[in-house]
Amino acid sequence: MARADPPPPPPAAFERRVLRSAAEHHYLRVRLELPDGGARPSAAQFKQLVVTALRELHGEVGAALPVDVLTYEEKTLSAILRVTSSGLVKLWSALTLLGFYQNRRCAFRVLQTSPFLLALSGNSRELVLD
Amino acid sequence: MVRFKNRYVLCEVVSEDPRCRQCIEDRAVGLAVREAIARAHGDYGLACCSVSFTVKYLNAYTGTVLLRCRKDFYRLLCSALPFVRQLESRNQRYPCFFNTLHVGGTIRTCQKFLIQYNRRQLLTLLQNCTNEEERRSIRQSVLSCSLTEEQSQSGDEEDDDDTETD
Amino acid sequence: MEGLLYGRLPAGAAEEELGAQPQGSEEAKAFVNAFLKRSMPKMKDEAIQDMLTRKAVVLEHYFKKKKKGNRKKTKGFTAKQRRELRLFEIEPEQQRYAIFLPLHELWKQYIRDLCYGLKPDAQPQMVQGKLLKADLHGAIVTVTKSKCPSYVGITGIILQEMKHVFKIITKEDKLKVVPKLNNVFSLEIDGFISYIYGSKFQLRASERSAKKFKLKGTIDL
Amino acid sequence: MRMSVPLRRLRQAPRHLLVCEKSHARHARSRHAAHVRDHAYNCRVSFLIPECGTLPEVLKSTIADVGEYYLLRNLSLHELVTHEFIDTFVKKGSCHALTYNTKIDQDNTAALLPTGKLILSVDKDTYEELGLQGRPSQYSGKKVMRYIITIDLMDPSFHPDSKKHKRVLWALKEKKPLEFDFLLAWCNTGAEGSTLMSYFPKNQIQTLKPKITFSTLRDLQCPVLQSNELQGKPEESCSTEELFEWLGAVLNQVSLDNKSFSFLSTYCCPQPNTIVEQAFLCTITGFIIPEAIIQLLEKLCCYFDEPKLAHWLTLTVHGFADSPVSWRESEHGFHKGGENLYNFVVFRNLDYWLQMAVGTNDDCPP
Repeated sequence: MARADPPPPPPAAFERRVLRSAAEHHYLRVRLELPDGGARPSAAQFKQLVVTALRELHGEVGAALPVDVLTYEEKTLSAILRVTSSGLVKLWSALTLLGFYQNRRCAFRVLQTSPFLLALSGNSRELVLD
Repeated sequence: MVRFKNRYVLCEVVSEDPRCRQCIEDRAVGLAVREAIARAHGDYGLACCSVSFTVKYLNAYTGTVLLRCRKDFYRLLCSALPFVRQLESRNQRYPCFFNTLHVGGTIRTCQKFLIQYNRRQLLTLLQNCTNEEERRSIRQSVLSCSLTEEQSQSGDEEDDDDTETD
Repeated sequence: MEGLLYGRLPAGAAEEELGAQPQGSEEAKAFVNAFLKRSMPKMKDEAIQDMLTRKAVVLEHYFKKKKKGNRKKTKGFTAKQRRELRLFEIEPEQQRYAIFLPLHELWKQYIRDLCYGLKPDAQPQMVQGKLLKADLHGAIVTVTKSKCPSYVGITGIILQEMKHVFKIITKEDKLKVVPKLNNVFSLEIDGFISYIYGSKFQLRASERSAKKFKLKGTIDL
Repeated sequence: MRMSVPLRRLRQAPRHLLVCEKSHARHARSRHAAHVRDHAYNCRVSFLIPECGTLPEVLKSTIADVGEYYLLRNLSLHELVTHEFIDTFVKKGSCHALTYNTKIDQDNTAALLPTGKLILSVDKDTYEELGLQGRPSQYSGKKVMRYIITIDLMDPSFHPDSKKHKRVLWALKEKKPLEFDFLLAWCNTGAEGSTLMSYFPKNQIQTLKPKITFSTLRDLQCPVLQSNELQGKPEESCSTEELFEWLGAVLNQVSLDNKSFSFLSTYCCPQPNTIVEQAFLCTITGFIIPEAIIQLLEKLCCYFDEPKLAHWLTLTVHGFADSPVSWRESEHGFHKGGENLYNFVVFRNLDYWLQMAVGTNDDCPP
């Protein structure tokens, strides 16, 4: 059905904007390693683990940092975290220093970090050519 | 070597329980403040603040405490002070809270502020005191603690007489 | 003896033997001025007057203290003379690789003798220890590593080793002056390859044999 | 709020740049083709078309002939500098080569640009031994640990018996031989010359096809966009940053309808948005040359020749994190993420938004 299109607006005038360090959020792709095996944490438990890591290193102030678990895959224990740009260092240091989960050894591996969520979808270092 | 820059936090221990006063000593206060910082700012905050954290001056009668910490991290200390809820010493625990009066770069500025602050306290007491005898003792103590005399004797002891009249 | 020498001549003796007539004070002064003006031409009159009036003119002849310095025999040429004599420059027509091949053979023989015949099973440390103290004139070296890439690859016989510089003649008969700083030279003889870190080699060839080399950690350019 | 240095450093995030350009595809001086051609090495291309169930045939064929690429096992670098290679490949068409499995911040890396420039990014020790003139990398601190050497193969003074050529050949062959695994792609403009397969020994070379995956997304929340509003009007359209983040969420399969109170994630689609009952997403991964992307972009523009339900569609291209160059010959470093990607949003009236994002060790995209 031909829709009466409104007359197309004039071609867009050229405009260029450069945003320097303007991203409010930073994204981390992390993987949790549980060498001792055992039960895998659910999404909520995973987030609780991140919050306890933050509380341990940065206290209540750190624990209040707004962290979002955008995606969580229980099979590979990998997730994408979103944090405000000012809290990136706090979160990364807290994850690095976390050692125990329910008194089993655990370690966070930060695979990729970027101020753009789009950059996490295409990591050339994990590009496997068959 | 560039000298270390410190900040001195002058605060007042306020507690409803009169018995709390006798358990104010530097170990208890230090412990309570460290715990509060650990709770509020975690290991990182505690480590930063305890670089040169000491209770420099403590006066159990007036309940004034002077804490020292590095200039870089005094904000962590000030933000953690409200988290102190009780003082514990010789396994007695009394609820109290810290009321921050002044943050200064040197002990002298804190001391000068303390004197101004106490004089203002005395004046407020003067307005709302009831009988004549109290009024006379307050006026006498106000006159005795003017700043000029202070240089002669040691600066810390001169204004401790206002506690009797609370 | 002093008084005798400066005493007044007995009045009569002066006239007969010496034929000296006593002069009046004006002629004496004029004579003295004229004499001084003639004997010290560069001094102005006032200076002469000043000398006369103020100080006693010591007539005794005292000789100037001999300058102790120049007694020492002069050792070598001054730097300026050396530059003029162009001692250390090799004339262009002599800058040919073929000329210095015998020097290289000589150098190899010298090193073999130094390292007790340089048998293949000789210990590399011993060889290096010897090379450290040995004279490098006539050795074939290559620049293997260098902060400035265009030096890399220069090969040739060392003609002169200065404090900061090697003078190398390459096969194409070109004299190259390669600084030692930030360069690594590789030296190959009978299968033993040793690397010379130029930055640690900033000594005159003669002093190098005297210096004790201390082992320091990783060497970086 | 004036804070002390340690606490302020705790809150600083690494520098990054997002450049947004708005223009019209059919405009004479539009530089979208130039931007794509300048970005020489791409590892992943994905395009998203809302309101589209099945892909039209013309797009399917374009995706099919994206062109394969070659993987050469431990090829020594001097073979790229020999004159047979230059005459047969570099001079006849655009030849792209990039070292595979090398990390730009640790190992040596090499890249051959279509313009005929060979760019080596080597660490300090290799540079000192190689003997080729180069300049220090601008992202290494006071103590320079990485040097960039640029050799122009198409330079007339680079003919076989020139001193420069002998020096390069000597440096790469005898002095310091470097061996890499190379990803190689070549599209020849001239007549049918000899192919790469015949040039290199069989055991060394391997032909690879780019991996193509299709997927259809159901009930996708798409932000409303207005082509002439880069910042977006409050109630009417979204801004470029919001779209950029939303597109990242879609490509990473992030759930979009979270409530603000939900514990796990508070991310939700930027307002105002519309529900699209199906959207087509295609992803091509491999060593993709810019010519193929320009073809794809042209076909996507032609997609809007007939009236379509979709208001806009997006084409996202990711660059290699370990390539020594990002756009043209501007140096690229890894630092923390090494991201260099760009994204086209093509509207119905063929206006387009071009967003180019780079990380810390990168110049500003052109």
